[in-house]
Amino acid sequence: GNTATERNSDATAEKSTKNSKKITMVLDWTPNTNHTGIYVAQEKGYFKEAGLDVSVIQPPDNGATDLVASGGAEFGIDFQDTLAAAFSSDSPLPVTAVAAILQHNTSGLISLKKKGIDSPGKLEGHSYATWDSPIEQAVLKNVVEKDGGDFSRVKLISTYVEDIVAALHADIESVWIYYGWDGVKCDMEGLSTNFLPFADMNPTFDYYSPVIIGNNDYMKKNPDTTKAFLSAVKKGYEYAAGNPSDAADILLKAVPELDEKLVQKSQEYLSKQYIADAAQWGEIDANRWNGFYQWLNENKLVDNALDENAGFTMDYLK
Amino acid sequence: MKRKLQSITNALIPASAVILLLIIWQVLCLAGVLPGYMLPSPWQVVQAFVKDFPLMAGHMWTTLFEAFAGLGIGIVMGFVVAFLMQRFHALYRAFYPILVITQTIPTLAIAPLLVLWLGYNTAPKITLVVIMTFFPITVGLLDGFKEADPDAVRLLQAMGASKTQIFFHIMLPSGLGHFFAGLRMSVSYAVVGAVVAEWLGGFSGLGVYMTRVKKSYAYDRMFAVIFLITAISILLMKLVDIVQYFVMPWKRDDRSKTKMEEYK
Amino acid sequence: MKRKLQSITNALIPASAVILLLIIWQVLCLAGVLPGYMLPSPWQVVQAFVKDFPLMAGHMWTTLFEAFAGLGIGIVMGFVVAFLMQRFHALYRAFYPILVITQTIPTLAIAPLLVLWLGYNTAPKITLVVIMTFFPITVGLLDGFKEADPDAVRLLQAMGASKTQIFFHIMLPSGLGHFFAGLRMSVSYAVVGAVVAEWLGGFSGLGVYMTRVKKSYAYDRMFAVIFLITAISILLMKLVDIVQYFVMPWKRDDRSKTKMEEYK
Amino acid sequence: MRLVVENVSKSFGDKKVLESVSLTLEEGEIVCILGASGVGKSTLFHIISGLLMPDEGRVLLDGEDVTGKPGKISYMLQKDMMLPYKTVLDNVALPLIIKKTSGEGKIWPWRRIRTAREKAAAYFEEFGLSGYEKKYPAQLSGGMRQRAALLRTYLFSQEVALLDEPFSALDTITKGKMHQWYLSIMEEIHMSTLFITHDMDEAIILSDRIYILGGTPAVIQDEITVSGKKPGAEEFKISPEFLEYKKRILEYIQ
Amino acid sequence: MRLVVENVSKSFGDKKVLESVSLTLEEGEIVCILGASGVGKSTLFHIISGLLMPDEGRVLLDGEDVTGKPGKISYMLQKDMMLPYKTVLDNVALPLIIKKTSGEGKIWPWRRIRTAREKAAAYFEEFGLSGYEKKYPAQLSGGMRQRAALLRTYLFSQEVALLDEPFSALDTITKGKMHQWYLSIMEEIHMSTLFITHDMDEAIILSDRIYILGGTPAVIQDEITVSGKKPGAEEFKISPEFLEYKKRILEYIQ
Ligand SMILES: Nc1ncnc2c1ncn2[C@@H]1O[C@H](COP(=O)(O)OP(=O)(O)OP(=O)(O)O)[C@@H](O)[C@H]1O
Ligand SMILES: Nc1ncnc2c1ncn2[C@@H]1O[C@H](COP(=O)(O)OP(=O)(O)OP(=O)(O)O)[C@@H](O)[C@H]1O
Ligand SMILES: [Mg+2]
Ligand SMILES: [Mg+2]
Repeated sequence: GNTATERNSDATAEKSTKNSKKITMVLDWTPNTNHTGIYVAQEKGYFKEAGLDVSVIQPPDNGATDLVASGGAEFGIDFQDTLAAAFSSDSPLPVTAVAAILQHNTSGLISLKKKGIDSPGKLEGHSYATWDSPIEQAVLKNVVEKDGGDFSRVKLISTYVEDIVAALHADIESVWIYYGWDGVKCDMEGLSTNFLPFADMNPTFDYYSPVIIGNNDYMKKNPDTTKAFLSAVKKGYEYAAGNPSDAADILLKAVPELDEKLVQKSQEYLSKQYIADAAQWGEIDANRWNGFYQWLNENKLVDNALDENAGFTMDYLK
Repeated sequence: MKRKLQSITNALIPASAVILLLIIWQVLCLAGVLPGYMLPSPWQVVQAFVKDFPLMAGHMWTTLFEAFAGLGIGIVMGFVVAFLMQRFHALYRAFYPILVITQTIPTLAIAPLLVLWLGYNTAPKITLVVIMTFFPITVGLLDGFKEADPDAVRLLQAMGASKTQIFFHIMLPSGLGHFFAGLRMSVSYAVVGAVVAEWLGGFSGLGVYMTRVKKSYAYDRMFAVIFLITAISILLMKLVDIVQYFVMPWKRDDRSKTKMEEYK
Repeated sequence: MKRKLQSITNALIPASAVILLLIIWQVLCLAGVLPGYMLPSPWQVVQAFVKDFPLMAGHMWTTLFEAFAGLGIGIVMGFVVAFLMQRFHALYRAFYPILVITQTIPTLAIAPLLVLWLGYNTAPKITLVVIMTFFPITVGLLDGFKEADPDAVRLLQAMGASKTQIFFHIMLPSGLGHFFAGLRMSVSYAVVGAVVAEWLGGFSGLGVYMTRVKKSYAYDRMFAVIFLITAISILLMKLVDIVQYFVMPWKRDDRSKTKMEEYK
Repeated sequence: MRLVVENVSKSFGDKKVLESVSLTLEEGEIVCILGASGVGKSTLFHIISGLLMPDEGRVLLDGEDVTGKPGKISYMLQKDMMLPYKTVLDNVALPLIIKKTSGEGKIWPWRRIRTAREKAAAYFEEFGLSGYEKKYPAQLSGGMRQRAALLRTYLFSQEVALLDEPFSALDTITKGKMHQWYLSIMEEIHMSTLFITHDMDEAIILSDRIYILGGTPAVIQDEITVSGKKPGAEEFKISPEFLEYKKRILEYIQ
Repeated sequence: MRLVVENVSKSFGDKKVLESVSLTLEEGEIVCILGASGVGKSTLFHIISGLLMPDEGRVLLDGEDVTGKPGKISYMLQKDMMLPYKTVLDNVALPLIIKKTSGEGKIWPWRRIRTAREKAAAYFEEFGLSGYEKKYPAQLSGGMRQRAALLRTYLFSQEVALLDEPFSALDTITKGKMHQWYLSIMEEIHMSTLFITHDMDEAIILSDRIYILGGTPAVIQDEITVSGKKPGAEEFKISPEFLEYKKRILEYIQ
């Protein structure tokens, strides 16, 4: 690794005692403010204190869960909605969610104000960039129809939106984004937008995203290490929640490729989302988790029905 | 008769090598050495292929349209630019080095920008295919022109031919061999380019299909579509060979290649 | 003296064409025709390049390491496989068609699988580079061997040379021209292959850098890194030319190419 | 037509190849330029044909200065130079296709091509090429290629032709046959010809006059008039007169 | 050494090229095979050298059957066949490098190469090649390449050599010089030589005996012994005896 922290971790790995446990943490995509707590735990030495030697890697697109499942990494990050496919397939991936990074679903529909999409029903007749997940489209259909719109008249464009600002200037009228990054970017660019959070449109959609997942086998065999890891991560996120500006600097130091202003602004917004109204960081509420998966079962959006409490556990988070 | 038999055994040997590999792969999968979520077995892939073929076929037409449109534009542009650069030496000296350098730019890296600039329709896909095919075709043609026998040029000059006549009677036919070599590469680039551009968004196409099946962890269908893309590339390359056979009749029996046979 | 002057003007013309294009681009950006979020101005790119160079340099070494390791393995494997296939005709007949077909598989499509199978270290990146370079080098060498003059082979046979001696005295030197042509392509594939593999995850490398700056909407830095990758490709290709110059001394003065000059 | 070359000199870079070469070709004559390999024979022909500018001197065709003006004199290059991607017929018809004609040929190029092919095809019988119209040059023997190249040269201009080593690529036996054929065809078509050879026998058998080109830079070392010949090439070759000429030439060429 | 070719026949596919060809080469003799292009001369040499199996017949070297066994007889191919990527010295030393020697050469190939180079270099003076050791073949004139190829052939085996049209690529003047050089070098090295040509003059000047190969399939049509010659090639060429031989050969070849 060449970024400052990663170099440090390499160096410490060599020096530290042999009994420090090596752990690989795979992110959901490029490093961003969702991951700040992990970088804080690394920088502030929380992992080292817990006797852990953690390396953080950037994964292939959509590949984090595969990597954790195959044992290529012990822990990773994914989202409750995309995990549904992994849990419900004929050969389910051996992973389990162990902590929520953000308490609420901060994602929503964004569009330019002049398009007038100030409620989901008004999406009718406009274009929307879809990544072609059946769950995604069902969610969208639900909120559009609940608001009296005709979903069949929403123009779906299959695409992975790389640049939200450019996309909104091009022929894409609305995009599903995470406010903490892309929404902040739009604000920074001075765009006047309408943002409709899914959690507001239908409480069922206040599911967990993103979450930390672990390899089942590994966690079963190393419960103590898992607990130690999660508590260090938790400490990191608690620090980030309390010191947004410092935490942003730590992230920037670790990942200097990121845009400084964007990270600062985004951190400011996200620091309030890490713990929010929960008793502690990482808490997954069984009702909300099951509520969403139940809705998937009812709407036949999964190959095999998901069981009650499937896919998550709070056993390792103290 | 003897030759026909030989050409059949010639095809049989690699085919049986492939089949052997597939059998080993299947056995490893059945034995559980390779877990299903890492690598589907060949039989699963075949099943996925058969089951999904109607769906894939629909996507295939989109991709083929993009590939052919891009390739067509690339070829026409390539011919025009190569003609102009051959005809006007100043253009050649100004742009040939740039052309060569442009080929080293990682085209895929600018694919996302193309989507941003041109939207989500077929335009950015066709543009990417044009970019990926135009350069090899143009450079191929220009290199082919260089192969032209200077004595043939002198012959026509001595006959008082104009530069344009020299181009059509000497340069162009001399460049065709290189052109077809470039084209054979380009058809495969065109298909892969269209697929990669579709990864970045679109309504249909094999690339769109690929991202969808990948997102749903359906690796058997993923392999099936990779197989389809490969098959399309090979078929198109064969097509180029057939076109070349008709366009360059003088290359048909290159006897010299078989001359060594007796000695082996 | 005259020649030197001419080679300087030869380099000046394309350079000034590039500069002209850059000036037009800069003016369009300044005039606001091209909005900043779509295309940074050349000046912004230069600034980003200068500012970020130390950071990019760090990533560059990772990418270069992967590219060279993969290329090295690809070359060694290519030589060994080409030697075996040349030496044992059965191997050639079984695997040459497969080799050619393999080249048409969209390598990038299997990149995510490589990461899944091999992890997130340098292994999958090097493997991708090996896959991308091994095939062109092997096919290049084999095609080069075919260029060997059958009469040269007969000459050595008449001297009672063994097959291995014929390989080293005839086949190998005859194949070198093709090999270097393949290598020139391969160095650029190697760099682009490593970058693309890094897109799929890792600790560092120009591909990792690229995804990160893209994610934070820093298109000026994105262009700067594309520029860096292009520059690396060109430098490596020049390096291949220099190596070829020393390895193939008999090719140094190919007078026939300049013979037309007087007539133009 | 009368061709006059006056004091032509030519250098490539620092290397002087031709030094003040002068020669004439009268109407209906066959004149040969004899010289060793690399002496500058082809260079001289390039200058006469107008492809290359001499450093000094000029080329006159019936008094008109044609120095550096290609397209006036028919030129058969050293290699037989059949374009491999054209059929023999198209190769032979090439000068007629190229020729700038006025009238409808300008507007409808395929008409010009058709007319050119018809005109060329009419000569195939005479040049011993009939049946080979649609073949590609690679399918022809050396002698036939040479005959086709000669026919093409003849079709370009019936008046003055330059032939650069027309028979040197052939083996001795085929060459002998070609010499006889050539002498007989020349009796019919009466084309003024200037040809190059480095073969003494060939020069003596075929030509009315021989210029010997030699030295560095090359100059015309001698001019020999060959008279009283043509009793059939092969017999002439073993006659005492032939040996006399040969002895004279050998004085210049060891 | 005595070379005997007995009743050799060969067909390619349906096409019969050679029909029961027999010939002998005595120790120290220079014998020529004269025939038109494409008659099967090179095919015969491929068979004699062991590269190609005849359909019938056999090749004997001092009574030993060497049919289909290459490596026994020195063979200079039709093209001068200098490997373009080796220096002249390495080209010439090639047969010594290839040769399977016992002893340390097997274990240390570079020693064998060094010894081979030294041995080869010793002959450069005699063959008029000194100063060209480190040059590449492309930098040599046609005559020098031919001399180098001849030296290579000689270094392979001093006993029996096959030369396939050794001088046919040269222009007539260089060829004349090469003939003289060849006759003088042969007086020193006494190598039994069988060579191919389609040039009657060359055959008469150089050889002790001439086999005429002709017809389809090719057979030996005549055998001519040339005696009382060698007063210097060029003079011999314009002597009456020479003309006699030429007439006799012309009976077979029109
Ligand atoms: N374009 C050129 N530039 C430089 N040198 C040249 C050029 N063309 C010919 N020469 C040189 O000029 C000399 C004469 O060449 P030319 O081809 O006229 O010889 P030639 O008498 O026709 O020989 P040959 O019998 O081999 O055809 C040669 O030494 C050749 O290398
Ligand atoms: N490997 C082969 N396969 C088929 N036909 C062949 C092969 N080699 C030679 N021939 C044919 O056999 C005939 C004799 O060829 P060969 O090369 O022996 O002639 P040659 O007398 O040496 O002619 P040249 O004087 O042109 O060298 C030719 O018609 C040739 O096309
Ligand atoms: Mg010449
Ligand atoms: Mg031969």
